[in-house]
Amino acid sequence: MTAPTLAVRHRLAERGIDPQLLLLVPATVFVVALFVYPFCYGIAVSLQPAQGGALAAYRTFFSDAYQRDTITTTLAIALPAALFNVLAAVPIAYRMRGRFRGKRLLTTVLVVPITLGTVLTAEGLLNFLGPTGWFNRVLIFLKVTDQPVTLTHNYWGVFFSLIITGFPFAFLLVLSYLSGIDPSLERAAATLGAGWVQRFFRITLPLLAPGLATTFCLTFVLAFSVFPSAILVGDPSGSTRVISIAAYEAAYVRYDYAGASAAAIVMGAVELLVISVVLGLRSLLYTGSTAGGKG
Amino acid sequence: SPPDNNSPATSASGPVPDKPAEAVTLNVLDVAGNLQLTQPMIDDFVAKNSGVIERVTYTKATAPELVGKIKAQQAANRVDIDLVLTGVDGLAAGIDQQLWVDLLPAYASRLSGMNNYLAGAAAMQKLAGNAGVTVTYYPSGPLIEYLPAKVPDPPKNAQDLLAYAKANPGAVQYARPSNSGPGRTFLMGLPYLLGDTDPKDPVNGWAKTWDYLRQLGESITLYPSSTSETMKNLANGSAKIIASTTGWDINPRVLGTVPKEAQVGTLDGFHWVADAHYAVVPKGVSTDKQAAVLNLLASMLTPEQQAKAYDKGYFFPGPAVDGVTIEMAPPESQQAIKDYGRPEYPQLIANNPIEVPLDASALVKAFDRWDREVGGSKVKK
Amino acid sequence: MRRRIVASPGAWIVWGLVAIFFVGLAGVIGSVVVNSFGVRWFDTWLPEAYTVDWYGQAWKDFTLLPVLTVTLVVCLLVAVISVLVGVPAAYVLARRKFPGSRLLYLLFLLPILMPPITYGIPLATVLYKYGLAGHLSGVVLANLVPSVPFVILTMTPFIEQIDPAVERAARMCGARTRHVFTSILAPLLVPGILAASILVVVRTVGMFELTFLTAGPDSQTLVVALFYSMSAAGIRAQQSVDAMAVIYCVMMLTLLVVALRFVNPTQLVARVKEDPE
Amino acid sequence: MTTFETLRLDGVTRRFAGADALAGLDLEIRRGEFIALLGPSGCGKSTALNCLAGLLPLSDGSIWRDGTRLDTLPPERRGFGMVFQNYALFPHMSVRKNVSFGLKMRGVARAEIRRRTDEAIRLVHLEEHAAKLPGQLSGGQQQRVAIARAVVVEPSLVLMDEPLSNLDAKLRLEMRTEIRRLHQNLGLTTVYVTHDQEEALSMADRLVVLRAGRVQQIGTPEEVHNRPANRHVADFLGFRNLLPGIAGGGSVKINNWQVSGTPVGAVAEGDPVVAAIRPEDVVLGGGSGIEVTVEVVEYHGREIAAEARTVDGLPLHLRTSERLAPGDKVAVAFPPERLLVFPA
Amino acid sequence: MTTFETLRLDGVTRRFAGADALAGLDLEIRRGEFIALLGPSGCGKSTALNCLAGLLPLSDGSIWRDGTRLDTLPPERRGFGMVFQNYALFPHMSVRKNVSFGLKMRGVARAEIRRRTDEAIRLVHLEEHAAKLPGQLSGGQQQRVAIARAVVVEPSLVLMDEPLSNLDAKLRLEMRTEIRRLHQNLGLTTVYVTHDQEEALSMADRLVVLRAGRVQQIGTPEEVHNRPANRHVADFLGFRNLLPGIAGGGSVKINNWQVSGTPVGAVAEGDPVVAAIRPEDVVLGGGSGIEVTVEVVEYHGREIAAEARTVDGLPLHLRTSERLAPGDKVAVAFPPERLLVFPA
Ligand SMILES: Nc1ncnc2c1ncn2[C@@H]1O[C@H](COP(=O)(O)OP(=O)(O)OP(=O)(O)O)[C@@H](O)[C@H]1O
Ligand SMILES: Nc1ncnc2c1ncn2[C@@H]1O[C@H](COP(=O)(O)OP(=O)(O)OP(=O)(O)O)[C@@H](O)[C@H]1O
Ligand SMILES: [Mg+2]
Ligand SMILES: [Mg+2]
Repeated sequence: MTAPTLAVRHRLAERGIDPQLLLLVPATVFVVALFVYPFCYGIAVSLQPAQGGALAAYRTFFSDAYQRDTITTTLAIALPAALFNVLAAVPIAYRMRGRFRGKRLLTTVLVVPITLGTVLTAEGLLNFLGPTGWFNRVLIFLKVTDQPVTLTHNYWGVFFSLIITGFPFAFLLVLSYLSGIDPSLERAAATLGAGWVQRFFRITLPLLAPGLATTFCLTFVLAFSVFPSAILVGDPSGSTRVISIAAYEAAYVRYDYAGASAAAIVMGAVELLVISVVLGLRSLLYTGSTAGGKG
Repeated sequence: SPPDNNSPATSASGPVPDKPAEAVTLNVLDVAGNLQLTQPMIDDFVAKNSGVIERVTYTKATAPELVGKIKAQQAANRVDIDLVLTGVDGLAAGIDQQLWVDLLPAYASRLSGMNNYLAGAAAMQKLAGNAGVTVTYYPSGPLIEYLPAKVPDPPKNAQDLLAYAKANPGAVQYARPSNSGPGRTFLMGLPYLLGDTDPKDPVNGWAKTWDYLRQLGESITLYPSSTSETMKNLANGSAKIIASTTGWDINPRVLGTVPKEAQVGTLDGFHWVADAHYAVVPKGVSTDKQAAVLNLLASMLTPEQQAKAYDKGYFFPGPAVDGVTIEMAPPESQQAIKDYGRPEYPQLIANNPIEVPLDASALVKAFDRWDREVGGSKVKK
Repeated sequence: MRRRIVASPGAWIVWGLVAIFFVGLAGVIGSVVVNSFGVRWFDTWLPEAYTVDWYGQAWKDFTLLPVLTVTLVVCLLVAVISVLVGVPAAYVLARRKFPGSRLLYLLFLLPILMPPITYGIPLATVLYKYGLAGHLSGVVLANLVPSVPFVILTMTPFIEQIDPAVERAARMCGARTRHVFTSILAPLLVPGILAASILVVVRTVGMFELTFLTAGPDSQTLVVALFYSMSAAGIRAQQSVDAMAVIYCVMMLTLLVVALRFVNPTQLVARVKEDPE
Repeated sequence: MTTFETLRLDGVTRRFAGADALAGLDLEIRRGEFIALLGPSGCGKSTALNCLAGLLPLSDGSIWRDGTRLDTLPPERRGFGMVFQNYALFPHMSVRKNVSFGLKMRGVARAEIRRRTDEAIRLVHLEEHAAKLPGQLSGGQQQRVAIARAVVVEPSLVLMDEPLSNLDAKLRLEMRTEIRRLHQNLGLTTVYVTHDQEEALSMADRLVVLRAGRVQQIGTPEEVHNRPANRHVADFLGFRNLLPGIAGGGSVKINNWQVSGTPVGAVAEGDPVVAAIRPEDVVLGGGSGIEVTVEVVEYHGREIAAEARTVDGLPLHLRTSERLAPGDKVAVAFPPERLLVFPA
Repeated sequence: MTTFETLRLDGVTRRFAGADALAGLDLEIRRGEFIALLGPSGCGKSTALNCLAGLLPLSDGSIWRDGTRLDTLPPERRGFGMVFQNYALFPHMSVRKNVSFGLKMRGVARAEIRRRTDEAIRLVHLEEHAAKLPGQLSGGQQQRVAIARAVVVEPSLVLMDEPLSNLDAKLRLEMRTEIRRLHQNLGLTTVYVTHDQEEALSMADRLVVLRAGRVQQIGTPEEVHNRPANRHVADFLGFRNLLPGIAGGGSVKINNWQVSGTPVGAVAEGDPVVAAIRPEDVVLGGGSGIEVTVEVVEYHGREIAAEARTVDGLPLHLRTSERLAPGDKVAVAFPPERLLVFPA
């Protein structure tokens, strides 16, 4: 190795470039080959509608209130659902971070719903919460109500299905992230007079926050692309007409691929916007080792 | 290079031989639930003609995704779906995207069964243009279905139905038309019932229909997103009158999703809006395989094979060709129809006009308008 | 007195929520399971009579055995490959800042965000061109597109949590990058890898569009069959669909329980630092 | 702040997987006392502190503050401060935030927090590093943050687990003085774990010597230093020369030479005993001495530490300011009041 | 194993956020040498070790092994061993696995791994704890695992960052001997960071004294101990009495008394100087002495450390075996060869 190349290496290493970056290669190659190229093609399609100029598909999408409103509809479903999932997962995971008998069983049971699949969830919700399902039967039996409560084929049906599939997902991630935090930090806080509320909010939560941000992003993405349940347990032409339905109809009912790609790309862009905000906030947080000293 | 929209590869051009050079494996894709009726026909053919078709694989999917998949294959010049069984929607989408081989009129001579179509089936075949071959057919609906115990005095006409709905909010149900056969049959049947100016033009000719649907919608609490749901609701009592078709009347009662005692009714002055399933061949399938498909289709259009289409009332009656009676059907079929069929159907079919459904683009417009104005405008209740 | 018996109000709320969740879950699963065994179930608390016929029928109708096998193979392959490809990338992105790292991160985010509608068909075309689609390999590759980024995104916080000093120590012991991964990072990341792979498996099994677009007649997975049974035209007994959904769920559950048996998610990175109680 | 008069540990026991890490510790701590826990590595010192702080549940025994039972109280309600052996700094907080954390928890007024935090940071000489995160500090700097964090809240009882182990000699001396000064000025009670005898001897009012989870001796520094309760304590406290012998009336027979010493504990004639003496107490020269050969010499600044061997092969550690070289032969003597005789 | 003749550090510099943690370290390490890095907390000792190990990229300078440049080589290719200041044990591996890890990485045969691992564990007295995970060990036990892990591979260069800081005196002495013995028997080269002067003086062949990232002095223990290169080194090395004064021909004027001392460095008459002497070098009694009043007395086992004050208010640290009490007045004298005079 000659001196100049050494010097170059040196300087590159200073800026964070060294052979370790090769570890990125497989994933990058992968994504570029199998995603970027087809995706660019998808964008190109969205810019080549059957009639109109390059942006016609987007213009159509945004000028039609029925299409445009799908964005807010989707956000109105996805944001609360993702938030709820993450916020509910945190206290439960926090309660379960120590050791106790039956923890494994409880964890498993809490995680079970991710195995249900959309179809079972939808079927189950329709059966269980439907007008003559057990839920309404119990309510009527207990005389809480005399008319069945409508919880399916509307906003709530979709919301519940997102919780059933999203909560375990969030819980699993949060529990795992929590377990990576050194418990001696909380102990240290306790000796400094911090009760559990303060320990939670000042020690655990800040250390967990980067993980929570990621969890939120992932549950949000899952919720945002809600499609089967929006149709099966929702009200697909009204209150749960989410953007993926708009894209689906464009592509598969009207065979308007430009419109479909445009809707889908708008969908991705909205997600990206939300996620960029969250990840941007995340980068302001402390990320790094959660160990508190030596040993 | 990116897949090209408009010139799917046709590596397999040239004349189609009478028989494949050697026995082929056929990949069949069903997007219409048609195999329920035709799989026995195909299996029978393969069993008897192993020199033509060695093996058949079956794949089932929903119609919309079909187009994407075939486009992808054609763009890459590797089509591995040899025969598609589809309803009107998939067929039209494929025609629109130029996915299908024109089997007609080139090979009409090899499909002699086509000369023998029932009148309704022949009309449906016209809708298919040169690409599809009608394999099964039924006049469909619109019918209304109810439990006699709960609806002792069913509505007799469209206005009755509306009045009934107003009197019993939530009692009338039909599924979202774009997700449901009976739903769309009801939608397409209404212009005939109400006497709209152009029953084939949902945009300009359906003024009465849209008005009616809006009014009806005021007393409808729910548009389920599948027919099964409406059936379930009928069974459990949360809906009292639902839209139905002949097949959806008989088969669910056979399966037990709907009580056997459920009854169907018709509304005065209704026209049948027929439905059919088609066989199509994607462009890019080799001539050998095309030959095998043609052989297979010829066999499927014979009356003895068509009799299998009676099934358990799934697509009642089912056969597309004339002269196929229930007595020719397999015994289980005969038993099911005997137990659950309705003696009045032959009469109703014979005595009411049979219309072809809307073409694909008109249907899409109708769906869109329904979604916007009927389904979507519904305030949350 | 080891543990305070009287739980705080906070604990009551949390366990109350858990209980409500469980009741709802039991209702949802229970009603599907009961229905799948029911002969007829109309407006009553329980079905009129019971049968297992729906399972037999679902099994036959959808030729479930090969479908199950394919599903299993596909999702295991996808999980393993996406972990193998994704974790090293996540490692670099978590540990290192270099020019363009943010851009790369964004690039890895996109496949999760973009619905398959935008790239599914061209992707299938590419895979068909190279003769990969129509077989298992195509299905696996297509499913890797959202899975690899998914693993990257999930694993990044896990990797950030690990003290880099431990890695340095391994290097001082002469461990090459490969060994650092296999001997140090992998065991420490087990909970994360496990969580990520479970989620990847679930997503893969549930990924309808990409699978359908790239599957051949012999490589379709359960969800394709299931989605079809749910959404396709035609008449099907509700119970049969439910039976199918139960079969699906049982299969996933088996996978999950097996995964949790081998690696307990509660036995985690800091297990040794936990309270010994 | 909960003050107290006495803190009583009553048979405090802690088991890990069946093995006693701490067995039956009885101790009464009076207000204002400075107690040092001393003992070999792994003897249970940190365990004792953790039990006291409430971070480890007791396997047995109880802890009482004046009349009230303490061991069922969670750590945050005990009002103690602690310097952890592994620091346990909050990695996401700057030095300043780490230090002020306890004050915030106690709801101290903002200006007061500022003042006291600044003072504590100044105390440990980290003014320049106040804005850094723990991960950006050197080991010794981290340790000092841990000290500052514990003392800034002026707790009624402060527990320190080897708080100076990573500091250099000069700083250590300084910190020692500061800790004593805080202890006195604020009237704190301190329990201090150290492995450094000099630290223990110079700082504590009372020493508790542990070994394998059991108390060996409790006493003032002078008592413990001059009169270790048994051979283990002696060994631990720098009696490097432990010579096995047989007790004879007032003297000990080691191999074939006779030396006189001070018996500690019950030593009867003819018993096997161990005669113990510190290297620095061995006197060089003097005619009556035992002749030894110097083998290894270590330079310790002003002094020399040497390893020598008697003619009959017994090794002997010496410490002297005389210049010795390996191979030198010197005569040594044992002052009887410095040679302690323990039962073997 | 890559052996070498010399290891040369050439202006090795490491900056953190613009601040030099280590500035221009030049050092040549010969094979078999035992080098101690000494310096106050935060002076850059760990940084130097990390640079040498390849764990921190250099901001400047280079490292050479014989003729080949080393600093671009990743740590695992350098073949060094290291004891980390914060141990950095593998939390998921038992003690035994931690120790044997390096051997496994080097592809040593299984039987040999077993033998050497057992031996290393025995060396650090952890036989009973071999199956435990690091989280189940006491602080000192963890530190010993770190030592065993580093030495078991017998690396050509072993870097130790305060390896004995958490051990008790007895064990520390023992480990010191073991480390020296290993160093000699295996012909290792050792760079040893410590904050303990005695340790540095007794173990090292050469000392490197750092302050704020810069080398202050490099020399043998005796040189450094007796002739600190400047007042900072002196201060750090136990010259607790640093008395400001004015140089006069051969003597120093401190306040209004005159003492004679040994000048170090360029001291011209009339210059402001600092006269430095260790507490233990201050001689008590003697008529000619300066009278001081004892203020604080600390008991240190055999000796007493006292703080006294001259009549003109100058504080003075003493160390003596005489019994003093606060308030005592004694006369002290400074042996001129022990009183070093540095430019201020
Ligand atoms: N990542 C970092 N960012 C900023 N400053 C740092 C970082 N790491 C170390 N420093 C600073 O560099 C200086 C030298 O640190 P180093 O760890 O080398 O000290 P040290 O001599 O080992 O001290 P100690 O004896 O306390 O361990 C310290 O002042 C420290 O605060
Ligand atoms: N979680 C645990 N599981 C099993 N044994 C443990 C655990 N924690 C501590 N021990 C054991 O208990 C004993 C006492 O540990 P402790 O930490 O109290 O020692 P220590 O006196 O503080 O030692 P040091 O001076 O080395 O810090 C040790 O032998 C240790 O191995
Ligand atoms: Mg300890
Ligand atoms: Mg250091």
